[in-house]
Amino acid sequence: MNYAQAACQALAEAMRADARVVALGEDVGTGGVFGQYRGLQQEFGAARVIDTPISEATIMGAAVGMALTGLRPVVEMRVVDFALCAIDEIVNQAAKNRYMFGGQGRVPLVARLPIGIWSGSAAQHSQSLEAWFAHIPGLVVVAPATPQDNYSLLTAAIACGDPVVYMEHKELWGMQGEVAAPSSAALGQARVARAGSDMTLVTWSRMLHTALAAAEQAAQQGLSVEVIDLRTIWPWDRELVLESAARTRRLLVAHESVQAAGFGAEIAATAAEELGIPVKRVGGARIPVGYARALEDAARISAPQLLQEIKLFANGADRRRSMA
Amino acid sequence: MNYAQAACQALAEAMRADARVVALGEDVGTGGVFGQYRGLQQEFGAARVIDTPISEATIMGAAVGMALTGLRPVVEMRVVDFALCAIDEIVNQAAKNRYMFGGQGRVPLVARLPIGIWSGSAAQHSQSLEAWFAHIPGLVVVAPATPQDNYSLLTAAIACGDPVVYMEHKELWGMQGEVAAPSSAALGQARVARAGSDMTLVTWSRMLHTALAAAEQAAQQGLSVEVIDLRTIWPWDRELVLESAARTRRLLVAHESVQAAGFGAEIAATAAEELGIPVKRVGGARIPVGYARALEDAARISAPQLLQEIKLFANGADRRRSMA
Amino acid sequence: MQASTPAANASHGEHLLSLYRTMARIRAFENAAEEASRGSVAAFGATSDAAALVRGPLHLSTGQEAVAAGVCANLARSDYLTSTHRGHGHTLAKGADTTAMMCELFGRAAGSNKGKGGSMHIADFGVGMLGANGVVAAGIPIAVGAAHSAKIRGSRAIVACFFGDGAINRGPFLEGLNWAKIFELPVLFVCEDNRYSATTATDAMTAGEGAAARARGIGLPAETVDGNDVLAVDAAARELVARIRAGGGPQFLHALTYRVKGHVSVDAAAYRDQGEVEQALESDPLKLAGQRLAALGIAAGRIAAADAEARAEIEAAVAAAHAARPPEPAEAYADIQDTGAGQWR
Amino acid sequence: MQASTPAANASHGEHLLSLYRTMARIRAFENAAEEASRGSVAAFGATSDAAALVRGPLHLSTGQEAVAAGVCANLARSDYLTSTHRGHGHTLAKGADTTAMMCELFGRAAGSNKGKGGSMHIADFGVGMLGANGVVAAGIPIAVGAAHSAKIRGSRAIVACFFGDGAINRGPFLEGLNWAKIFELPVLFVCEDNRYSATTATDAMTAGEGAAARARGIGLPAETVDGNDVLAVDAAARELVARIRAGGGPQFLHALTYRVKGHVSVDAAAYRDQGEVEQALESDPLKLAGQRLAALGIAAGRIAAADAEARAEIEAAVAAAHAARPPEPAEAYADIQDTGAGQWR
Ligand SMILES: Cc1ncc(C[n+]2csc(CCOP(=O)(O)OP(=O)(O)O)c2C)c(N)n1
Ligand SMILES: Cc1ncc(C[n+]2csc(CCOP(=O)(O)OP(=O)(O)O)c2C)c(N)n1
Ligand SMILES: [Mg+2]
Ligand SMILES: [Mg+2]
Repeated sequence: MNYAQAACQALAEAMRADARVVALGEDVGTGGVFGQYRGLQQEFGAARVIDTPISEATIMGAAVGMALTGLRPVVEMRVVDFALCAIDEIVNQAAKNRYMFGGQGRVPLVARLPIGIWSGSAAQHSQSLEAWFAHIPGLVVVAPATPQDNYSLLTAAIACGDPVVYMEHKELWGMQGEVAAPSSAALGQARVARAGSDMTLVTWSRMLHTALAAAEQAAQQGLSVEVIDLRTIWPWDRELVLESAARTRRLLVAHESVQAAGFGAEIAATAAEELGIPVKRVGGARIPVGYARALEDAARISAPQLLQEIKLFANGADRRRSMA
Repeated sequence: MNYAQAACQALAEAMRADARVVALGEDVGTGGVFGQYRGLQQEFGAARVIDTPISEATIMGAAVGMALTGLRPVVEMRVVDFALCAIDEIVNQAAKNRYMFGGQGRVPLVARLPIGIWSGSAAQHSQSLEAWFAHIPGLVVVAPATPQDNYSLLTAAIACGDPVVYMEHKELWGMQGEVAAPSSAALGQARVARAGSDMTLVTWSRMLHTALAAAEQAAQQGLSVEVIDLRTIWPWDRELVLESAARTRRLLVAHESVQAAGFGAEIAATAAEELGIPVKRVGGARIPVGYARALEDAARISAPQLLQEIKLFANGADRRRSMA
Repeated sequence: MQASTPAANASHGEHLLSLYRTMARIRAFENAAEEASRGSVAAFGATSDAAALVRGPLHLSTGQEAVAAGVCANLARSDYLTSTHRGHGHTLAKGADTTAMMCELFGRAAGSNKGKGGSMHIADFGVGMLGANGVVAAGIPIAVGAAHSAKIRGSRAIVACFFGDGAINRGPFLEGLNWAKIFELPVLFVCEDNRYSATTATDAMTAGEGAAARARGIGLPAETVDGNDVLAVDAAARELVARIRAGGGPQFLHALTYRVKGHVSVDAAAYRDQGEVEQALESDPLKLAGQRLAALGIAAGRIAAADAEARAEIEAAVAAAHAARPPEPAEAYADIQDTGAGQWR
Repeated sequence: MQASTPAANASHGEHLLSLYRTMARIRAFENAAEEASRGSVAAFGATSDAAALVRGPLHLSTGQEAVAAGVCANLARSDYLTSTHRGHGHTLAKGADTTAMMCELFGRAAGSNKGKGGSMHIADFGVGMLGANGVVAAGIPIAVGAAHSAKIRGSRAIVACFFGDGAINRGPFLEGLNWAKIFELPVLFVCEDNRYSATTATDAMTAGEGAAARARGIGLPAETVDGNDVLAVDAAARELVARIRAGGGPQFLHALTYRVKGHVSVDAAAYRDQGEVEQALESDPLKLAGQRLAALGIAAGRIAAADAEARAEIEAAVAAAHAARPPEPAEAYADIQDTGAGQWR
């Protein structure tokens, strides 16, 4: 089963089990442009799998109104980049509702905002903004890296009673993998994707696969890297990460999103505050994603690059300054 | 001269010197609801100090079109919270334009997006989102803390050829201070607001004044705190901050914005990476800002609270874990 | 809509008196809130006074009571309502408790929002009032979603969606009306046109013939009404609500009124002509309704009693709000989100 | 608009031939781009092929050439234009160099955007073409700002603003038209209605009578035209542009056409009826114009020559793009922002 199908299955099961679950967004009726809604309108009808106009602000705002009045909407935004047309609705309306109205209502919606560089799509279709939503009180932020997790975590997100920003990766739709149902993944739980002892490498989303490849290479070169898939960006699994980092005494965070003010800073800063151990981040350059392959590649982090950083860091020969 | 008047003066001088400078936004013709445009429409006319409909997306998008075709617009958004209705225009259109079109055009606009808790205004009028914009390639981010800097930095921002997110503070408009013109502050330059030797405290915007008060108290208790006003959030003055931190061997960052994924994480993570010194952040709780004073106060950081954190940090008795 | 027989006149008079009561209660509420808000916020040249009882920007609906009263008289408690930053009148008319409302303005734990929202976010979900909103036009998509939800759930609830004349220049106006029409949703859109958007006269910012013409351009039936004439608002709303309940899809009401006060309570509105205000006060909705009541044979004493009762109710609400306790600081960390609640660092 | 004397016919024919040439060049460009884009992107069930020469989503304007050609024939080089994700035709018709365009699609340093934008961001500021846009309706406010700027600067430039039928349901449509009208700006809004929004038939998503009715509801004069008839588009645009140049403020053109290809080049458009496509192909704009040219007495050989020249031009552009070098990786760090450029960590 691929990553798109896994999400589709999770949504179908949720819709079968609970009549309050509906899906809305552009092109969902024809199955979604990535096949992530395939067959759902046929099974559940156009009243529950709702094709909408190109009206991102109202798609998200209407979902808030639906959620407040007894439905559990799953909101399709195609890519996080288009959700920038619905930011007031996510940040001012969905996230703050429960608090601002003193708990009178809840907003159980799942907003699907896929992140990542989408090959050949350039600057306006290639952003990863998980750090933005982690900064906003009231939002849960999830970023699944595998078909299994896309199944399990979407199931958990739909069950969550508060707004979840659910960030699939634009280049993982076709990824194949085993999916065991029913699932047990809970929001807020990271996963040790590979055990190791010399260094803790925290990552999420598509970068997990890059990290696993780099860790494999590192192992062959005698360096044991523990890879943690964060899975939920907020609330992040501080216990698991800090326990691992306290053991390995080195924390590296790698993410595809721009490094500057990225969520890696939160993790690195926390580890430095709490453990006082060496920390390091490998994140995207602060550049828009260019179209030509050479430019796009400059915005990506490859496994060899990551391996190189891992080795420098392990040797204490990273860019730490001499004045230290 | 107060903080609002200082900005007004900077804008008036820029408009006198350069016919390409225009201002646009809601209620600018009547002087702005905080007096930050007072007298400008009288002096420069309604064609250059442009009252607009309540159309944030189009205010910002039109400014992009103006900037591309020979004007230098200063865009009024009243508070950053309303600019959430114009995020596509800031992030996808203004910030990426120069790059995406291969340098064919430039977007010399200044977007005024005041941050901060605005007393009694609750969750939708009290956000500080400087970290968001620091995360976006193509944007310069500025946050002046004093009338002098509001004069100098607004002058510099208008002179900058690329989009500047200019973040005044919602509660500083009435702050009085000396303003010497012409000014010399350049974008990207931090300022040592108080010299010290035991610890470096980096801050910006209204929190500067809290930090100075806390540092004064700390001094009386024998602790010498160097306070740095960052002033420009991106590009931030790494040299000044790291030089200071390398000297004091302790870095504390304090900001009013939510601590989780706030810009303090970037600074703390960088210092930990580069210097390996103890770092610590004091930022806003990850809660929406509540209306009642007790709730609002829970979202603020007071000078006594900050002093307490300074002392714990100086003694190494902060919340660093035992397992470290 | 004037009734002609004495019996009809009498029943008409009683109906108008009930509308008048609602208006009088709103007026009293606004006057009390205004009184408690001196120095509430630093803006419009005013400085903020830490001692203000009602803090922050306070948007009064004084002079606009007929719109709230006339529309809400046609709603059931199970119907929904969304509002704007200027939402006290709508909330009260929808049936909210004035003590809980005043406690909210005073930032008390007993407030309708537990002190978390204040004036700009006044709400009472218990009577279907889904919230005032600090963002212009942001209530429109929420209203549309509530109506869509009612349709999906097979509920008979309809939604009244209030917004100002300034809101028709924001994108969600177009998007929301289009959405409501293509899905034929049960929404009554009410443009409460008080001629101002903050310090700006809205007219110069609005192209074309205005709210109703735009609604028609998107395919919605639209009516324009004198928004200071509570009977006219009531009659128009009754007709439109009936059409909605009969499955006629979304309807649009453009109600013409006037913002008697400044944009917020500390705004002296020096940017507009005093003559304009005085002229507008001639058609004050309470004054108009009072004259009409007299004409319909309602005794002056009953009108005065309605005023007195309204004032007494609000005085009691103010006293209760004075006496009520503020929320505990710990309350600041509650009701954020369940997964991650308490994880606020 | 049929001329009646032989001389008038001949001059009419020459004019149509020049419009035909533009259309033929667009058609040849789209065909070549489509050819080079096989496997360009993972979507619509297609998988991405790393070897694709033109990468990412490619939106073709095949079959819609008459709108671009007819409108742009009435613009000067100094006028501005904003476009959509489906912008090749507009860009070419505005006067951009096809080699620079094709180099951009191939991701070459010699591309109009130095390889940084690709198809979705095709632009040529040198001819006033201010950019295609990856966000639906996002070009509208930018166009309005460019027109506002022209007015402020006292320039005589006008702006043509293209968008699709799907864009009229997004907020910026309302906001932008309102803005253009209150400031009486020199903008020609062109709704290029190809009946689809990605995989969705737009009609069911659009309330009321559509684009022109909405524009009128906001106070703009609006015309609807057969967008496959290049002479009709040209005539309508000529009239509207003349009004704009005469200070008549913003004007609106609703051009009815059809999206012959899928939403992107890898989309087989299985969601629609093949009969509908075949019927639409009957009124292919090049076919229609060819018939008209013959009727106006233009020799078949001249039409064939126009086709051949167009193909030759584009073949040369493709060859140049093949031969051109990609940007250096270091170029990824240039043209971001001046203050802070190079500070990309
Ligand atoms: C999106 C947004 N822009 C600007 C503001 C600031 N603001 C608050 S109320 C207001 C005027 C609204 O005018 P109108 O819709 O007519 O409502 P009224 O205040 O007259 O009731 C403005 C501009 C806001 N709250 N939200
Ligand atoms: C704001 C936004 N929402 C969604 C998309 C995805 N998308 C790209 S093109 C398109 C359809 C646009 O339809 P229309 O405006 O009619 O233009 P056409 O593709 O037919 O030329 C959609 C939904 C987008 N690019 N931007
Ligand atoms: Mg108004
Ligand atoms: Mg279309």
